[in-house]
Amino acid sequence: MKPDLKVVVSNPPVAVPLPPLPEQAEMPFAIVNGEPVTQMPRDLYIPPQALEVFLEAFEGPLDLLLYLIRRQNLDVLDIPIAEITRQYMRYIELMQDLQLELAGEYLVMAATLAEIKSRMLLPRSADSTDGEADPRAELVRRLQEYERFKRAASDVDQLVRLDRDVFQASAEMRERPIARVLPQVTLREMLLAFRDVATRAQMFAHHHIQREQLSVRERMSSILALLEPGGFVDFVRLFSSAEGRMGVTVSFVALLELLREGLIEIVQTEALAPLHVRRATPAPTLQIVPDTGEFQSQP
Amino acid sequence: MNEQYIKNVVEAGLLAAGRSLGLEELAALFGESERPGTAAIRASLAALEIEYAGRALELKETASGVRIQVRREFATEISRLWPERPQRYSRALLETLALIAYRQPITRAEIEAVRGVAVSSDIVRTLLERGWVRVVGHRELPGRPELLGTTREFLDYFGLRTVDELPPLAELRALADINPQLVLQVGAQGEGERAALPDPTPLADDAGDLDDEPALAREPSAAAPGLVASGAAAED
Amino acid sequence: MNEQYIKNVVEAGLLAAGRSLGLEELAALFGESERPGTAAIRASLAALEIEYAGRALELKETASGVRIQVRREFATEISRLWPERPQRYSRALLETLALIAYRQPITRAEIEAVRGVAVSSDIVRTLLERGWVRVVGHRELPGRPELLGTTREFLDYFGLRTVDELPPLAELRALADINPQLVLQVGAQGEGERAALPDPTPLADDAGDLDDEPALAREPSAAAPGLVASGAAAED
Repeated sequence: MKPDLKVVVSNPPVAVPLPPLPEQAEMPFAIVNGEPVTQMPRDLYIPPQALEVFLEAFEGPLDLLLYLIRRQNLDVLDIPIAEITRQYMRYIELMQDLQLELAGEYLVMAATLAEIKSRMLLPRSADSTDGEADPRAELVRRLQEYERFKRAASDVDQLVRLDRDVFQASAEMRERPIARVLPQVTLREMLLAFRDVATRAQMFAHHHIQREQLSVRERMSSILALLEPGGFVDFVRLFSSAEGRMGVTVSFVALLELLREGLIEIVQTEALAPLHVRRATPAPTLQIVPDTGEFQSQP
Repeated sequence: MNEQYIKNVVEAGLLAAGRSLGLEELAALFGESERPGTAAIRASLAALEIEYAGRALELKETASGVRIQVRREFATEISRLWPERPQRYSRALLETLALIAYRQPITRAEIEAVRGVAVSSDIVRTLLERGWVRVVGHRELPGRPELLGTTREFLDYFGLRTVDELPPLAELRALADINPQLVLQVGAQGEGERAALPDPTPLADDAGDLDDEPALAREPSAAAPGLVASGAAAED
Repeated sequence: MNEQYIKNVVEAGLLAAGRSLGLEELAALFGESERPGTAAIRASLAALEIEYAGRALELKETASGVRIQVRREFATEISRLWPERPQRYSRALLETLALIAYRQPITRAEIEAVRGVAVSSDIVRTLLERGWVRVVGHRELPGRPELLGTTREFLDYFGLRTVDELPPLAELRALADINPQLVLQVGAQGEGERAALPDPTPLADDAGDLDDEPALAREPSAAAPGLVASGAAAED
């Protein structure tokens, strides 16, 4: 069935046109006398001074095979095995003549090529049902696989690279202080702390603190904070209808509690006049001398 | 040689170097045939300086040349890039904070009475600085001790809408050190829910007043300036 | 919080850090109470990008965040700052790196199977030292060979956000695709040939690694100046 292969080879339109692979030709192989050799020799003649570097530049048997195939504008899928094998062996011999350190893989490939060649010569039965493959299939797969990563390597090399193509911009910051990181606290940590202190103080026994009181106590703080020293706030302004019945109740209870604790005074100048709320003042006989702490604490 | 190009290269060179460059080094950035003179480079530096006005950058001339640096006014922000190791708050501070939350408004002496030990002024100052606690008034006792209460920031930090979402004391007793998950569910329902659901569903026993609660928490602080002003107006 | 201030801090932070910063790191430059949201920070980055138009600077988003960098068009000028030429990498190293990047996680033996030659340990060591590659695990085979993968530094260095942004791999073609005559003429035998091909449908077994990469043939790449010396300077 060998003639089948010839049909394809001699019928160029059948072959999928090769995508141009400029980097293949421009892939530099060597530096000779300081000049990059970006062109592989068109035939087997290699300038003697370049020979060694040239041969060393191959990344292995697959790379060498690809070079031989591309140089002749052949498709990987359609390798003339006999010819390629012949050329491959000549390069191997050249390498051996130059006593280059020849990786064992080159010789393994030589054997593989020889085996494929011999299998191509064997007639294949037309009614074969055991799925006999093209003997080149595995080699073709490996060549393609290698070639795509060879290209990928070239692509990666052309990616815009830091320190070569682009440069990190940076500016100095002299005298930089150490940042204080505020400690983080979880609610749970705080609650555990509170449980402990409550246990110590035997607050559980007295049930001084109940859920319902908390919003009242918070409201007490809010109301107190609103009252400026000596200033009055309209009683009704401490209630917001938007807060609903519960909100009004909370404010009211908070006011009563503040009154009970002697923290506020509710003032009415005459009957039926509006109520005003102000901070409790000490006994009238005492002159208030504001301490420094008070000034600091005013919002 | 256009000015824009010279300025761009000078700026890029200074930022890529990340250090001071002398005028000669700046000139050396350009190809030999297009190398600008000292005057042109100085002009580009002056132009950059104008561009940097109102920004965080500035040009600084040093002995070895010129550099681009971050203005000192931004030192605090920039220093956060290199934070010190975070500290932890002491147990005493957490207890104090919790007592203020549960028993506000409360004086330092009252906190000490419950805790059984003195509360250092450092702790109170730390809590004030952190913005979790504020002085809401004074108790009319000798020395007029400050009354402390929690703030809106306190609620925000702990993910609470109101202090009502803190578990009541009775539930606190059940707080187990061993099972944080359980504790979060049982104890800090507000927080747990918030983490799980964008819009917390009210628990059954809170359903009645829950509608009002967000307003409760928000209203006082939002309305505060108005209230204060009206208080002053009512003075007469 | 005004926009100008946010933008200034973001720019100053990026320049003072001298590396990529994530959105969270940028947010952390601001004090707790004035921390802008992600949208505000993104807006400031967009504003900076506009400011950098026509200048030598640009913003670049990579795996670990955003950085300010000098544009490629100014590489010639900037590289004059450093007398030594940027490092070039041998084809062997680049092929190995490409295999690790596209086929990760991958063992050395698997790399060798594709390249057809042994991978020198120098190359792997260089990649590890460079921080581009790391051992991500072991294959459960005799000897438990190391599985190699790329790192975030690799992505940062090559200006990528994820490995998905690597240029697509060339597609594999099946023998049968180019040899229809052979199939036709051989007749029944063609079936067997097709079935025996390791990769009957092109790309089928690669679909997994390629993800959504278009299976288009890449545009031919331009000559790589960086490669010029690689033959002689081969590192292995």
